[in-house]
Amino acid sequence: MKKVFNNAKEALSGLLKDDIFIAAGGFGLCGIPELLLNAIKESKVKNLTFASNNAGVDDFGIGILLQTKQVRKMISSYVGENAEFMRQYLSGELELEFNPQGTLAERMRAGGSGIPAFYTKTGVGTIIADGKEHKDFDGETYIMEKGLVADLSIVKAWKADETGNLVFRKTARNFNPPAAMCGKVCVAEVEEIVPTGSLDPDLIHLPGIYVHRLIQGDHEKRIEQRTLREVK
Amino acid sequence: MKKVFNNAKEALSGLLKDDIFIAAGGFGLCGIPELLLNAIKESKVKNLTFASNNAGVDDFGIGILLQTKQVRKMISSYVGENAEFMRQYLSGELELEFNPQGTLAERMRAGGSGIPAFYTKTGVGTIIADGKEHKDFDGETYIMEKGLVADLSIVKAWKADETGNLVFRKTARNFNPPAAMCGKVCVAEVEEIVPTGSLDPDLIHLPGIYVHRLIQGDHEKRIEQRTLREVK
Amino acid sequence: MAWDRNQMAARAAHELQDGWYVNLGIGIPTLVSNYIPKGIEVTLQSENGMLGMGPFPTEQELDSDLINAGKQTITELPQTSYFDSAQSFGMIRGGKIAMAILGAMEVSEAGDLANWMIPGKLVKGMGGAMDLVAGVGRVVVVMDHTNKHGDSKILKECTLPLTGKAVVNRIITNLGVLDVVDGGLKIVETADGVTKEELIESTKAKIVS
Amino acid sequence: MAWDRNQMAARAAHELQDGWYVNLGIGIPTLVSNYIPKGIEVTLQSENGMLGMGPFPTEQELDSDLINAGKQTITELPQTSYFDSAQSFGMIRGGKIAMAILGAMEVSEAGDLANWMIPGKLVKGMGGAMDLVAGVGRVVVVMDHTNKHGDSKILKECTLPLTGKAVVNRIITNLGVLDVVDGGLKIVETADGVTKEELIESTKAKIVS
Repeated sequence: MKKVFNNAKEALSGLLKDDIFIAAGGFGLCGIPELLLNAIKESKVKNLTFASNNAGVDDFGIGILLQTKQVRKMISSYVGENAEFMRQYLSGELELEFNPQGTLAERMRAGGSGIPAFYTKTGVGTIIADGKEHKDFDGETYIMEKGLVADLSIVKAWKADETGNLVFRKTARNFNPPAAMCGKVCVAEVEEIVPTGSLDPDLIHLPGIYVHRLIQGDHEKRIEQRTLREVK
Repeated sequence: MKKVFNNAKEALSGLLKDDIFIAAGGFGLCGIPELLLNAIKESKVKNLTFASNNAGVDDFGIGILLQTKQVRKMISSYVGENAEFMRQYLSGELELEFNPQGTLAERMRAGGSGIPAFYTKTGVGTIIADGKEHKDFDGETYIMEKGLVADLSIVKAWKADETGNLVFRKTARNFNPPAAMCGKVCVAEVEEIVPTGSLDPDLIHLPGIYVHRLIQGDHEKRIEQRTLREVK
Repeated sequence: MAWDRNQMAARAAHELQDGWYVNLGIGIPTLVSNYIPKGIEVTLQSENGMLGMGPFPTEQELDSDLINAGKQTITELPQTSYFDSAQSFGMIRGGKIAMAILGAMEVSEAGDLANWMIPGKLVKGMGGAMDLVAGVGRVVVVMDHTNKHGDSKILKECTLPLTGKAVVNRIITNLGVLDVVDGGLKIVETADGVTKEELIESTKAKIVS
Repeated sequence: MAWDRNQMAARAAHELQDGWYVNLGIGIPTLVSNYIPKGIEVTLQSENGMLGMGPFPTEQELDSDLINAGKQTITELPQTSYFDSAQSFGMIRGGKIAMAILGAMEVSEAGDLANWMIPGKLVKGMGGAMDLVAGVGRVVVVMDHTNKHGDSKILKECTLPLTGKAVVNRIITNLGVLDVVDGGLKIVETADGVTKEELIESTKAKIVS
């Protein structure tokens, strides 16, 4: 069962359709599956729903799919950096479901872990709680949030072996593991595929069982806010 | 804030009382906090409730606290290896709450993650579901299981740095991370404490935020079923 | 006449598909790993927290930090990964494990499974069995067709406390292979030297065709 | 007269206790890290998935894989650990983070906090703010006492959509420090050159003593 594909287009072959629900890893522009997003753009599938913490910027990340109007709905916690997003949202072209960041991450982890719903204090007493089931535990009120199961997950890791075991680097890990878990199929792009057996089994961040297809490629890894300290 | 203590007795100082609820890491005799269990035995505290996947054997692991009758209740998935356990259980001295193994692990992880309850398919239609809330999601029935929060967690890791960042080894990881998460206070015993900065930040299995106290010591690491293959 | 333990394991091994992640229970299911067909790559999960379970160790390889869910010492493979038990059962409940092959005390015609306790007898616990049968993609039971008294272990309804309700997909016994389908059990094949009639005769459950 | 941004941050830094894990919001809260008292060790969490956040990088240290929750490039420290966002918010919701220091648009006398949206204006999202205020051990708000129109940002009830209900423990403004207590707000101290009366005058919420 070969998981390694030649490029993003081949890795997504047969998986893309209009109207599907895609979970994407990444936080801001850090650790985003840029090659797979480009291939989705080129595929021209439309009416996509994305669960992704952010929506990229106008010309990078999920932003490129907003430019081409391939996205119908976003489930995100913060979309502030994307002007085209805001235009489409305010004009009613784009549906937006705000999830608190931790709730979004946990919904992905739950959906991938056979947990259809869980309770959290996050959002109690706010508009996020509207219409959600409330329940008290030990005198405190919680709301029920549902697990997310995506048709497809796209994630970015640093290294993989040929069986799909993934290793991430620094804060580029972020939403990638929970996003990978919640997909019925998960495609991962990495900077380097190493031979199976060259990763330490104790130091694998995401076991290959979650990863169905795999590509290696060059990444731009754009920096959103280049913030430096003065060196005296 | 110094986390490193000289020995198990000092590390548990002020934390042990009769009637407390302790979550313990380990699976079988693998990765169990043997030094801390010994110190709990010596402390003579009693009426303890333990959440632990197993109950050790008669003279190792939680079994040593059964010999001294310090345990009132076990929350476990499998207790087959312990004769004294069975004697006390059948005579009514010891209370036993069976949890499916995955439900137990998830209850610990949930309790440590601010999730008071979650739904699972595990146990639906069995005696485990008796008295538990049932709920349907997408036409399937699930039961509600509650997060566990322990007064104290005791875990065993391979290495730690001085800030309590933990690294585990092979299948000795098992229940240790979820058990550590669910304790109001967590004490960890390790085979080696290394200087802060000598662990790769990408390769820490459990961040030090979950670990309040720490000891280094020699471990017996007893093997329960020594199973060898024939070498031809 | 009929299959022995190894033949049952060999038959069960034909359930495996290339690329699958699989969980094998103790007893006959463990033997399945000896019969994995050529060209089929499967990865074995040990639910305490490991994917890519290797064979038992040599004396030199023996490692107290490396055991399987049956608490036996084992070894790792090039593709092995370790993780904690919450993650391990996350992948089980989440349906990431394609198949579990398990032993059983009783299976009902509705696919109910009983394999963890006998009332009045020493109860050891369900371990991970309830999670496995509720979560994995496909549950295959491998067991003797009858108990030591010669009574069918395949029943209209289980008499023992359940491990899971309507969870079994296929039953492989010394007498043959049955699928749990709408309305009852369907005979898939009979063991060497066993007739369909003998199989039906030995089965205390509804057989549909 | 009154505290400036840096004085507010310095005052907020006195809320820190040795050994605490703390989350600092953007704006004035970020400045708090410049004023951590001597002898106090605190570990800063970045909720995207990091404990032990270091200062901004030099040109040479710049790393696109290393950013904070405000998407700024940062550095790591000897005690740093990385983890995924589900784990990160697990520790937030689970109360493992001792304190969050956050900015606010409005705080009510009951400790309600509004800091994420203004109806009719561009809504960027709540990010991790709702999780933080619901989960961490203690929430300290640092903000200007009044808005640009001179109106109190401390109110009987918030007019903006809430980030959390009854979540704020302490408010530090340019005019002083107030605690949320039973029945209203209690003045803890006033800023340099600010009288108690001036503070009360500027506050549109019930002050209790």
